[in-house]
Amino acid sequence: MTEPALVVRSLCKNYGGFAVTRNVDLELPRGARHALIGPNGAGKTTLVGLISGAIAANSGTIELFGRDITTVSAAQRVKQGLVRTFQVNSLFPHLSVFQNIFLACSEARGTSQRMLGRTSGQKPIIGQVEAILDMLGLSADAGRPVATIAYGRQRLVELGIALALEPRVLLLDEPAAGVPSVEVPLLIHAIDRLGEDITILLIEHDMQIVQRFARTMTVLAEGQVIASGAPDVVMASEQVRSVYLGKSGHQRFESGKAHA
Amino acid sequence: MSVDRAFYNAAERNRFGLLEILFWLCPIAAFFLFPTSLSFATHVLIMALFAMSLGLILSFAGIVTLGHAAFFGLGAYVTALLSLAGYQEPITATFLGGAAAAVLALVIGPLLLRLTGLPLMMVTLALGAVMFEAANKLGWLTGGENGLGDLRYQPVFGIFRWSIYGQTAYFYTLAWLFVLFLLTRSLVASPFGLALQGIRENPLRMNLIGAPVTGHLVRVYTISAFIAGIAGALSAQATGFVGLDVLSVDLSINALVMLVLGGVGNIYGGLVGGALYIVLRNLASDWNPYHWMFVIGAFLVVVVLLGQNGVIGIVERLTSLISGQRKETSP
Amino acid sequence: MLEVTALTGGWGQTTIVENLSLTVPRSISLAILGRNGVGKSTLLELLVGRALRHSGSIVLDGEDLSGRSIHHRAHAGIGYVPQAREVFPSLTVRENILVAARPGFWTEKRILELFPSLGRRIANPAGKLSGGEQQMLSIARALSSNPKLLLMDEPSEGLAPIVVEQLVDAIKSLSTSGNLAIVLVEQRADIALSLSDQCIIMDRGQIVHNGTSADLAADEQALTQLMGLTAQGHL
Amino acid sequence: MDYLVSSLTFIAIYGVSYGMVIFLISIGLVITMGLMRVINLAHGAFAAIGGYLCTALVSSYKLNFYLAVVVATLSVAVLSLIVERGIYRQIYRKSELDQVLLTIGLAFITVASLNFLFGPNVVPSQLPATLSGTVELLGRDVQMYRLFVVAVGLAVVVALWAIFNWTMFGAGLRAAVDNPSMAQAAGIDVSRLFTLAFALGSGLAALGGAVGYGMLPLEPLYPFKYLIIIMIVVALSGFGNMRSAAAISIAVGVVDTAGRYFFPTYGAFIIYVFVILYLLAQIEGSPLRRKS
Amino acid sequence: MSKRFRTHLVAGALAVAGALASLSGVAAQTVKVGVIGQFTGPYALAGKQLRESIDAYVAQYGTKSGSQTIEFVYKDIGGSNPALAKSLAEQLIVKDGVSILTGFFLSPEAAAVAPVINETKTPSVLSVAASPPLLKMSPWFVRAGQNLWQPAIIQADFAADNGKKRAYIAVADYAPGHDVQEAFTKRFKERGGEIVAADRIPLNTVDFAAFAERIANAKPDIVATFLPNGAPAIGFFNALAARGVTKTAMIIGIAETDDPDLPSYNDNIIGVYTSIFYAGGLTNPENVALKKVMAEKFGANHAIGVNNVSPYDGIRLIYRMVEVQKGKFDPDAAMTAVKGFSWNSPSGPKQIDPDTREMIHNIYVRQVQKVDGKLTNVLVKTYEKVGVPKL
Repeated sequence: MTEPALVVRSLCKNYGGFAVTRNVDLELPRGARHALIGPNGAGKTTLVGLISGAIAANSGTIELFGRDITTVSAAQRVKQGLVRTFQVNSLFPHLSVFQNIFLACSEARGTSQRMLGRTSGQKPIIGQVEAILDMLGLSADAGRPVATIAYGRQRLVELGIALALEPRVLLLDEPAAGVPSVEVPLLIHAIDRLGEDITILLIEHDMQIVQRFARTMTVLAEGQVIASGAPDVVMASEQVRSVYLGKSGHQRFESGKAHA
Repeated sequence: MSVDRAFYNAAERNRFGLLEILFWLCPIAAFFLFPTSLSFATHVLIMALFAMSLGLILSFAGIVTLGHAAFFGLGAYVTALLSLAGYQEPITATFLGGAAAAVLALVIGPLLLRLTGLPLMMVTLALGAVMFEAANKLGWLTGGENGLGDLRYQPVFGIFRWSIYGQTAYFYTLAWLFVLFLLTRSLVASPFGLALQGIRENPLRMNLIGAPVTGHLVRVYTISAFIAGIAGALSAQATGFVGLDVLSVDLSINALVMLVLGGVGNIYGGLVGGALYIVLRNLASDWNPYHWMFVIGAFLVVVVLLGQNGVIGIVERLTSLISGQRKETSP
Repeated sequence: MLEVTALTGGWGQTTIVENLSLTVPRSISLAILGRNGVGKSTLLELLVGRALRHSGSIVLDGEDLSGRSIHHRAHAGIGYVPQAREVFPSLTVRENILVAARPGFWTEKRILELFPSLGRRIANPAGKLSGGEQQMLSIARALSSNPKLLLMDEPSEGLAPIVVEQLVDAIKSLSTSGNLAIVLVEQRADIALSLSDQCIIMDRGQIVHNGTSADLAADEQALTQLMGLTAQGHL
Repeated sequence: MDYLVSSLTFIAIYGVSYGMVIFLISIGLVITMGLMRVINLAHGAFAAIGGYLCTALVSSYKLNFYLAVVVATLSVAVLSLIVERGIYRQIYRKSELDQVLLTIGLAFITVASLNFLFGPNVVPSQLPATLSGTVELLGRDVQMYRLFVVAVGLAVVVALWAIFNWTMFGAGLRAAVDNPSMAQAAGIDVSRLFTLAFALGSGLAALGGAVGYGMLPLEPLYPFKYLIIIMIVVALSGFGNMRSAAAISIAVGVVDTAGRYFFPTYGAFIIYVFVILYLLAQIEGSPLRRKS
Repeated sequence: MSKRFRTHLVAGALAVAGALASLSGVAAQTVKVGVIGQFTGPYALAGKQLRESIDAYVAQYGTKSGSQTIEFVYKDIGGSNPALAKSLAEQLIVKDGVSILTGFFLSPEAAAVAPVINETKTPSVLSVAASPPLLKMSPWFVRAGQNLWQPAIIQADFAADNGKKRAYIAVADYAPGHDVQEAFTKRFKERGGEIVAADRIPLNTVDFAAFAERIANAKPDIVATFLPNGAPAIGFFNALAARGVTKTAMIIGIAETDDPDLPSYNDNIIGVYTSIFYAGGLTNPENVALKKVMAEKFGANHAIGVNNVSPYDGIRLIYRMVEVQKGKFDPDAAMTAVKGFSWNSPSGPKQIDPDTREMIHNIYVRQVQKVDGKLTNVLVKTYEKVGVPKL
């Protein structure tokens, strides 16, 4: 019971000699609230892809609750409780909010194989969907096609689908990206209310959200970890500032040569 | 929260609505109104069933195929060959025709359904053409160009004999149509039906939430092939004849046109479109058939340009205009 | 010359830039700073017309471009150097330049004087150029349309230092030539501030600071805070 | 041995010339589908209209055949400008199914109109008599027409190559294929370019319809009769790839000719089997896959 | 059969059906004739010719035959669709109350209809369908056109009469092609000839060069062929001419160069023979009269084809069937009236074989020649009173 939720060791990914992920180590204890930040092109999305299994790593290992999942398929990782959300909405636009989340619950429980029996008769799943809708404050919109609700609320549906898959480790990839500022608090509240049993890795640009949410954080630049620890400490680091502000851009110049 | 079952699955309804009951009264009424046109009416029912089978995969799972006649034709030939081999019990013969088509779908589906879009259309078109040429070539089995004629079947339940007045064929076909309609109706209303709609909307995402996308598609493709095979088998029984036309590319394309004429996205689309197409075409043949081609062509253009969802779309729009209630936008 | 009023927009349904107003006078170079993800690139894309405007207006030289098509805006005088360079890989260097060309000060000859290294590879497909050369070509292509307003998105991104120096020189000579206004998006504040007269800082799709570049360059504390990097934040 | 040599030269000459006709009626669609990603099942209709027009010009107005080919090609190109602005423009962003249905509808309308105007028969050939003469090539008599078709095909290949590589129109088109939104941002009017490209594609179809008469006789059902073979070329050559379109056309011509020559009774299957295997072979590791 | 059937007419609606069906029979003064034709689709030309023939016959002889008036009811198949033909036949008999059927361009259509007319005793005149076994499928069929064996055998006879020894058979790969191949092979071997090869050409063939090459390689002195009219035949003959086969061998087809199709050919077709039951140049009074009425109704340029002539003869047979009726239509009397019936038709003397219900008629060998600058089918040889042989 003591092993951490997610452990990443010496993870590397090259595209034709160009390293996008270099020896990344990451360890999330159970119930962690960890933020991953870094400038554009730092390799954050690649890292999420590697962890979720959408991209195959060149070397290194990934462990989920002590089990090595490095070679396990993306779909199998989902079944083992490693679930991600997407930066850009990838929903079922003509289906209702309820149906979007129902689909995910139904797949997670194997109900989607049922050809007989109506959708409305699946009481346990409907209960589960309603609980998620309630928690995310989406109940009022449940019957509306996803394409017709506000973008910020669509992001909540995205989160709802992830929750429906009963995650133990949740990767949130920029949940607030593209959301108008008035709708951001909705999302923050929803994330705040996620159960402590869920381990969360958050990729986010918005420092407000990061600071509100994260208990620990990691900064990624040029594919490698340059700082990790408590937010105050990390943000005070000179190296982090320089990466973000480009004050003394020398280091980037050096690494830039490699692939110019 | 709303109690409308469409909330859970757009394809699900509480019970038979007034409109639906009226719809199913039509074929019964047709029997009394046009007692001398029953063989034609049977043909209408068969085409409606075939279009419905295509609608199941196209409207609900987003599979666009140009080779659905392969299943219709296989069902027809299997049933015909059974009859010629001396097996003439009608109900099981029909069922076996459908089963043969289902087996074919089960075999080719896993490979085929990894394709989408134009490549899928081309492969299904080519497969349909191969089936057609093979049937032409295997004259010793299929009769080739001359077809298989004078097929005979025992009376249904040992009571109702087949005759040219077509009462038996009509009710027999109607019964199959209704049963398969109920099956389709309940299928699309099930969680599986909803999963199919998810695949139609976003197959990539379905895969990422752990759904066996190809598996789901193969399953519904097989069921659709079964229904198409039944339609073919019924055509063999009702007309007592099977010719190469049951495998023709025209038939596949006509089924698509029927479906669009009726409306994509609703299980009634194929039924309405199939019936309408055959009836209109029959009327037009008394008029000027090349004009008919012009009319159906113009109709297709207008349907696409106006974005109306076929006849059903127009009716829906009209009813919502009249009742002035919620505007329903079906996908 | 450029007047942006209450501009809101993003990609499809998303809202990245919110209610943003901005004026760029003639012959001025303006730098846009901010952490990544705050909507700098999207702002440029909205001006170019590739992102979706939800509301607000864009006026260039008195002509309202808000509802105009992308190529019409290009004809109206907007030149664009996108972040990913987006040269046409199957076209040669010369074709890349000529395909956008319109009569004016910047002829092929003048452009090649500005970027001599492009002249040496004039007949090569653009897809075969190095990153730095592609960046120059992207600028060259924008110049060949003789724009009134040049939008540049992180021209220094991912380039070797020597190339960045060349580029900085080229941009300096552009901005001092007085013929056109430049809007420059740059993550690296040092480069941005040294190249620009004016500077704005964005956060969450809105402008949080607007001033001269010289003032901001002198005040590191303010810069850090405005860029939202401190634990205190600005809210 | 003689048999083998004569068989191979036969297949080379006739397969290639047949392939060239296929190339002529398909290349326009390869171009427009590559640019606009629109499934245009009415492409054969433009070829038929071109052929009918050319034939009518020669028989009714006593125009010189070669001149009639040019006039028909240009007329169809102009006609297609109107059709593109009026109809096709509306479906670029619609689903594949919508595109299929609308263009099938247009083909239906064309078939009905051709039958109404010209009757159900095959229209008489108006190919000039000089083309039915023969010349000796590779030790056999070859009909001039075959060489004419190959010459036209090669001329089209060269002309397309020149247009695409030497003109600003071509550079603009390539830019629009590479990156349509950046092309617009560089000031290229992509939608106007598409209209012109569509006219080019339809004009080429018309040219194929007029010149290809010797192998593909004109009749009202022409738009559907040769649609499958056109679609085969398009589907196999990939979107917008002219070089592979030429190669695939010739491969189809050669495979079909060789198949019918060596296995005459099974000739009908060969091309379909070829298509099925080719497309299915692409399933693994190709963008055609539904699963990622 | 009918009695047993009637016992199964169950409830009210069925009674209505029966009543309607018999009503038209009682009316008696008119006899309705159902016409099942290819009025659209790939064979629309044949449908057009069918209709022309009926119009021409009615123009010449009116709508009355004996004491009865004849009324035609048209139905379209629009392509190869035997099942639809059957359904249309049922409709015509049950709903429209027709007493006689005609039309039937493609043989499978007729085959599909056979069980229907057997059950309802409906005399049916095959206006074009030429498949040999058809008449065995129903005693109610009678042939107005040819049995495909007839022209095929004359192909063989004509070739043998001209001293040809090495035959290459190239037929379309469908049932009629197979029939021709079978009959020609048998007869030509009987006459001492040799079949050097036989190709069945797939119907979807576009470029026929491969077949022309195979034929040229085999160096036959006669090529017997049968292909569908229109694009396939044109493509095939052009390919033969291009390969020079037309110069080295006799080419003999059946219906490919029919007069209405002739304008679709170019000069490549010159020299090709066909063997069939009609020639436009016949000068018998019936043909002259037919040409006149056709020219009046459909213009001076109208070319009469074989698919005009046999439906025209079919209408003659129908008038004969009706002529003998007194009151209620009697199908047996109708069939008896045509068995052994003989008359002079535009295509020469005709007689229905009383046993087989096949046509005994002249088969003409025609050659395409240029006459006054126009391609013309010139009559070369007449084989008189050809019956259907037993193969």
